[in-house]
Amino acid sequence: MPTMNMIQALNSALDVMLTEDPDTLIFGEDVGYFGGVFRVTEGLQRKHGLTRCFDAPISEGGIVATAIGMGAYGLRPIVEIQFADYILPAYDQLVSEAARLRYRSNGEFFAPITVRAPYGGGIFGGQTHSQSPEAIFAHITGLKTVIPSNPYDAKGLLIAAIEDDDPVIFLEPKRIYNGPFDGRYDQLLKVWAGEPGAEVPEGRYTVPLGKAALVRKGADVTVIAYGTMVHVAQAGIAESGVDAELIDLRSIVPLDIETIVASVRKTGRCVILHEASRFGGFGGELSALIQERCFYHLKSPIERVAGWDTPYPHAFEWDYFPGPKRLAAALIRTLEA
Amino acid sequence: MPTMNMIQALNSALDVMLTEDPDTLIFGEDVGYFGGVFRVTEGLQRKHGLTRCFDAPISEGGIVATAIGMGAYGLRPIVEIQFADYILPAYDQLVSEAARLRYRSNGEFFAPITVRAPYGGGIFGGQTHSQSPEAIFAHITGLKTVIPSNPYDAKGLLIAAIEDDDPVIFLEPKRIYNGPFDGRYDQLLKVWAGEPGAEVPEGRYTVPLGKAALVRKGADVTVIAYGTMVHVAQAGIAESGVDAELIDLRSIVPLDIETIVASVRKTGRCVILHEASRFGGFGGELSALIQERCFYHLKSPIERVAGWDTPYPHAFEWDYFPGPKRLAAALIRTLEA
Amino acid sequence: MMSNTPKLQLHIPTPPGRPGDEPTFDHLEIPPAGTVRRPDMSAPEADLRDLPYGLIRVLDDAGRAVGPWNPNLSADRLRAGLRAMLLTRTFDERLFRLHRQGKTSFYMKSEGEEAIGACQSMVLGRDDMAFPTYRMVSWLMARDYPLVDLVNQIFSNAQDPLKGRQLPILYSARQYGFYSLSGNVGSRFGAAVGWAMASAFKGDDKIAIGYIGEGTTAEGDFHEALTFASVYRAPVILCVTNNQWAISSFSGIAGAETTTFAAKALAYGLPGLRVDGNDFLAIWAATEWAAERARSNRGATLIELFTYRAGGHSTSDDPSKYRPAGEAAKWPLGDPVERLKQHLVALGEWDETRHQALQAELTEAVRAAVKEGEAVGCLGKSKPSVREMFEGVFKEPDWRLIEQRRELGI
Amino acid sequence: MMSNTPKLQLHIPTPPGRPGDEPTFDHLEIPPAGTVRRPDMSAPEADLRDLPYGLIRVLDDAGRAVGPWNPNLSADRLRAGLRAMLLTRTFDERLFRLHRQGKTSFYMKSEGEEAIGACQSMVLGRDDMAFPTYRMVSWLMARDYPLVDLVNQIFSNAQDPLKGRQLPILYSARQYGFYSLSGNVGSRFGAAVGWAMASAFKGDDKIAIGYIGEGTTAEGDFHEALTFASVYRAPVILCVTNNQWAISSFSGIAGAETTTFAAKALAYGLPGLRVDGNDFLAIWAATEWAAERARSNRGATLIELFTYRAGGHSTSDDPSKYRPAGEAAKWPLGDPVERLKQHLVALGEWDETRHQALQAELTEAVRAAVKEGEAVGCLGKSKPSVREMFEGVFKEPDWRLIEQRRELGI
Ligand SMILES: Cc1ncc(C[n+]2csc(CCOP(=O)(O)OP(=O)(O)O)c2C)c(N)n1
Ligand SMILES: Cc1ncc(C[n+]2csc(CCOP(=O)(O)OP(=O)(O)O)c2C)c(N)n1
Ligand SMILES: [Mg+2]
Ligand SMILES: [Mg+2]
Repeated sequence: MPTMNMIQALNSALDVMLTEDPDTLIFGEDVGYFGGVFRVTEGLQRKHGLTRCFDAPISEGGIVATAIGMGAYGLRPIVEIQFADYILPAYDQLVSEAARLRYRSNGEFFAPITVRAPYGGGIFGGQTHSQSPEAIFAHITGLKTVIPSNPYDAKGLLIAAIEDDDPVIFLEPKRIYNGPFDGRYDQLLKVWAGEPGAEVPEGRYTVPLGKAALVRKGADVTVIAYGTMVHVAQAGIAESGVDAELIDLRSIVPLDIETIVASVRKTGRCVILHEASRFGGFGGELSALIQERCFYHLKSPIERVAGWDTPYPHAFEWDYFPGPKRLAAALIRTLEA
Repeated sequence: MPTMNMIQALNSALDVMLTEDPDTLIFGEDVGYFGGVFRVTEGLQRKHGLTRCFDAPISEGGIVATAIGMGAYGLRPIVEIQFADYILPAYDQLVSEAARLRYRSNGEFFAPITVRAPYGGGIFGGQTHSQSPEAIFAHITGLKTVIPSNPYDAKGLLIAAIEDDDPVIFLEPKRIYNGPFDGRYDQLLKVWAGEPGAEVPEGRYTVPLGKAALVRKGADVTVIAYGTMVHVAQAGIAESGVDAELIDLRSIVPLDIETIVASVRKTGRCVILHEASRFGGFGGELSALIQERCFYHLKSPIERVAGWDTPYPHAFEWDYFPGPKRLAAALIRTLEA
Repeated sequence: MMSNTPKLQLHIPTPPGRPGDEPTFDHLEIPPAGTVRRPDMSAPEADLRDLPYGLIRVLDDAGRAVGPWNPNLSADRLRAGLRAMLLTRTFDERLFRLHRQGKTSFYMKSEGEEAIGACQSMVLGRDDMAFPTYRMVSWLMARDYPLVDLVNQIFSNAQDPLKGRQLPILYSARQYGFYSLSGNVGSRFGAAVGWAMASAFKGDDKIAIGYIGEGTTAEGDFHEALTFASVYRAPVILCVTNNQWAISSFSGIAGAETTTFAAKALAYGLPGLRVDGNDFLAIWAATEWAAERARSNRGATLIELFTYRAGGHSTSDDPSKYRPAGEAAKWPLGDPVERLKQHLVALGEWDETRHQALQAELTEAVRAAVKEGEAVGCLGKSKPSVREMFEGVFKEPDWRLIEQRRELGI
Repeated sequence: MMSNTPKLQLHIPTPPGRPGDEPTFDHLEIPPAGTVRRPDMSAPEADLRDLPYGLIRVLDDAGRAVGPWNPNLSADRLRAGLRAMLLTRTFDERLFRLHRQGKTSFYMKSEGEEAIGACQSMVLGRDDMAFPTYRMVSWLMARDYPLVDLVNQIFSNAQDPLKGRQLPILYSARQYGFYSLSGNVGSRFGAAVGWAMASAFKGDDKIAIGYIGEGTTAEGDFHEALTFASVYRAPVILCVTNNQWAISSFSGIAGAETTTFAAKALAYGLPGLRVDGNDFLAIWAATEWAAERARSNRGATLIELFTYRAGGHSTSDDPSKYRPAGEAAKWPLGDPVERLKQHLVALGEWDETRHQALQAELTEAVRAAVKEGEAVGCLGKSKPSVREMFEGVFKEPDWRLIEQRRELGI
């Protein structure tokens, strides 16, 4: 099986879908001839033709609105928003139109669109190239939200997202496009080759939306993470020496509540890890759900390790970024509590 | 002291501020000559002049962008978004500009704006005149969010919001504009006269942002609510017969964590009540915070009673709306757990 | 670095009259019918830049069809249009009254604007798609959409085709080329362009027609839709229904003090037609011209339909609070139903007797449909199964919806 | 209901050349300098509708100032402009290289567009406010903003005036009439209008100038800002910097295949001026015209500044991947620095020796500033106190920020 980094895996997913389904098409800022600022769509216009993968005006609202209309027609559009930070001008389209079209029209129309966006921090992108806005999608009834953590999942989840008949927000942790990153920013960069999840089949396969991955089995505490934080979690667990179970959610809507509950009932402890700022973040929902369903199994408070409640600060990236040290400390606190 | 309903109290707050501070002004769709579709700005244009209270184009993004520029200049603009559901086209302006301006410019510029919007359900407004989007603001670093539950608070909080040097989202529970509503939709409509909170001073006073109100003292369980749900909570508590303590948050950012924690440590139990759909709603954050800070005091799981995870459904308003029955059942469950 | 003489001052547009004032339209320039030239639809945009400042009119004051835009329609078509318009008005009046009787939560009328949907519904094909505003039930009327389905939707009753999920009048009717409405104004304008682009992408021959109110042209959605339509040469007709009011705000608040809405086409290098929106024939001709342009891969056209909102904004509104009484009666472009009727009469193809008979027939049709809907039940008396609240959020409900449905005991 | 001959097809704009092709600008019509008329700034918009389709140019190929738009500037002003532009270029080149050396995370140059900020900064007053794009450091250069403060911001070091909170080059400099930049393109265009409206509201005499890239005109923000500017007659100048590229997308993706960016003014009943953006004198004259209009309560003007992005988009970009090599050199409107220099030389007010001396002086000034910044520290070597991360979220930190600061042990 070939080795791919996450960019190649995503590119392969798009290539497969353009090849297999003539109703798919891709558009977004700079995705056409150039292949996208992160090169995820590289070569697709050349291979599949101008109308299958093309540049869009700088208008995220317009991009999503157009995709919705195409979806209602019967196509399966895949759009790229250049950075997740720039998805906000399209928020009304996503919430008021894409998410609600099926419900309000009793299924006469629906929006089988996939909205891809590079996401998260760790690249010194400053305030507006680093944010993690998943919470503002998770709350919206009618939207699905997917966040892969490795090339294999990225490809399989993206194909599943494209084939899904509901609108899917597909957030790509850009810090791990080229290699896993465990938050130890002072160490050598890793590449994907040789890492788990880097062997990626050429053809079509799916990773179903709503199925978490059990990355590491453990007895004493459950760590829940997604995206880049799955790698940080591994480092943090190692650093703490705690026998932790690690769950990679892969999609936050649909959420694999069964896997989460089974694990926490077993371990009796839980730490949630995400990059987004803490207050009102998705960790709050996870904590609430777990507390509701595992209350009598909990031996210590569920902790959240997350970005601080500040905008994403350029110079203080590593002070802000929830790294393995902060996770390790939380794990130990949780165990000792 | 005069008796006012919530509309009159809000109108009075605006009138006071237009009178006392020449740098305040109001604009929004239909707020000028007509006085707003809910009549909150009635008479203000006539009294204070055309440039102090005027109609705006139907462009929520433009309204907020304009207000931000005015705020940066040194004014204190107050804008109305006709329904909270229609605030979404302005979401990027609120998040990327209003909330971040002070931080990114190191205080050279800031946005002392107040964004008012009628909010919440219970009026058969269907999908797009009923939503409660507070969670998507609570998560945004740099935004404050206020939700009053009675005329006295509404006026005092609105004046505080206008005088605040940070951007404030001011959500007005439209179902209780004219009278308190406790969720018993089959009973006679109440008016504000004679109800607690309906005596409102004529002049200027403030209710500080970030101070919750203890609406009812109780020993056995803490109920946390805001807006219309404060009234539903009272009915639900009465219906349950449980000796519950009721906290009205008044603002969700800043959040009065002290009052919450003190109460839950005392009662050992907690039910959170909000209209917004549950998943990813603000109740999740509250539940997580309380669990983190009161874990060893909790005698049973914190419950959330909230809107279902569906869009707001017209015909099923009362099936969707979290009413006193659902709260009462949760209170009893919590106590028996 | 000069300084000001005089000081700066903020300009706030105000309408020519308010309650208590005499209504006037003297500020408007209304050219006579038949005076705007009709260039070939294949003309380059640069040769069309005068059109947004004119006003395409076919019916003159005597009800004659004049000038180059006369579409020369058969009497049958004219009568079909009249019927759809009159049915719309009859239905609106009846349902508006039912709201007053508490039988539903909300209603909006199209009064004065019935020509738009009725006419364009007839010009466009069955496979084309309209992305309407809430004032376009006439589109469905022209296609014989079952009245009882409208009534059931308005009552949110057990037979509501939208299963009680949507506010009254926010219909969806795919088979009738009528895209799902929503309360948000403007947010479907871009979907019209996307739909049209999809047709072009597939090499199909369907076109789309999108609508937006003049007040709503201020939304970013308007600009984004026109930008995409222009860049990708989408086969779409984009219409601004300029009824001069947006709830209580006159069109000056949307920019009408400075230019026409049709002139917004110039920003995108698109043809902009300004059309008498109360003139069935003018709308027909302009729509046909734009449709032919779209079908021949020449791209989008913006059409301003200049009309007047004769009624209130909705059942929540009282226009006497913000505009002069009797403004509707003074509107120089008259009433679209009356004007088409007058034309048919002038042609000798219609008379008062036939008109009365038609009116009686339509009144009865509406009455029967309402009766049928009432038999199912009005709002609050009948509704679809509460299970429907949990359906359609996604294609398949996830565990949250299943659990919550159980929690509700259903 | 006609059907298609031929079938519909989706049009995707493509630029005239791609890597490997000969660069060409043959598709553009560039009129000679001095040929566009100069109406009085008080003329009604209806009399100005030809302007968006022309191109205001003052400097001809020989460096002479010709035609009605010649602002007749003193040699001192011209030299001051040249200095600001040259300083911008010198600074850009140096800092761009420092990024390559890993001393900062990001940089963007203004290469080829230096005339815009430099010139308009000189035309506008100290109390006016610019709402710039990220390609306008020349605005600050023309006002002698301390170079070392720029360097410290770019290094996010302990002396960074923005306390390490913002991406390099996203400056804020209120005292210099320079509004806070952000990574989001376009989202400050409306704030420029609001700021101008505030000035008018107060009866002050300050005006605002807002900027947006041609690519970014597609955002709803653009339309919303222009709508508000038009409706409330805001004293603002709104500029589209048309450098023909938006990262890898040519301007056809933003609508340039169908019309000019200046023509977008017509949608709002505003004057639209299309100006040679590499011609210091033309920019000056157009800006002065628009500023006078704004200051005399005549409202907003849209100015398209037609230029060419001579460099890459940013340090993250490699333009050889998507456009023909050597395109910049073929750009018919040349280089703004060279053209102003040529003009001064033609006037006898400048020569190669003085130019070399100026260049040496500016190189030294930049070197010194960089040295000073480096002494404080480059990115990662020096930063403000981590407490700064928690400041400025609100005017006063709330308990969350205080607790979190403590959690971090500071
Ligand atoms: C996004 C959004 N903002 C505001 C509203 C509230 N609203 C409903 S109708 C309306 C007026 C629309 O006026 P116009 O576009 O002229 O359409 P008309 O009603 O005249 O047909 C407004 C402001 C809304 N429904 N959606
Ligand atoms: C809202 C938003 N969308 C997308 C981006 C990504 N982006 C940064 S610069 C740029 C191109 C802007 O092009 P243009 O407006 O022509 O300005 P120029 O760079 O040419 O000066 C894009 C798409 C962004 N920063 N903000
Ligand atoms: Mg209107
Ligand atoms: Mg550009």
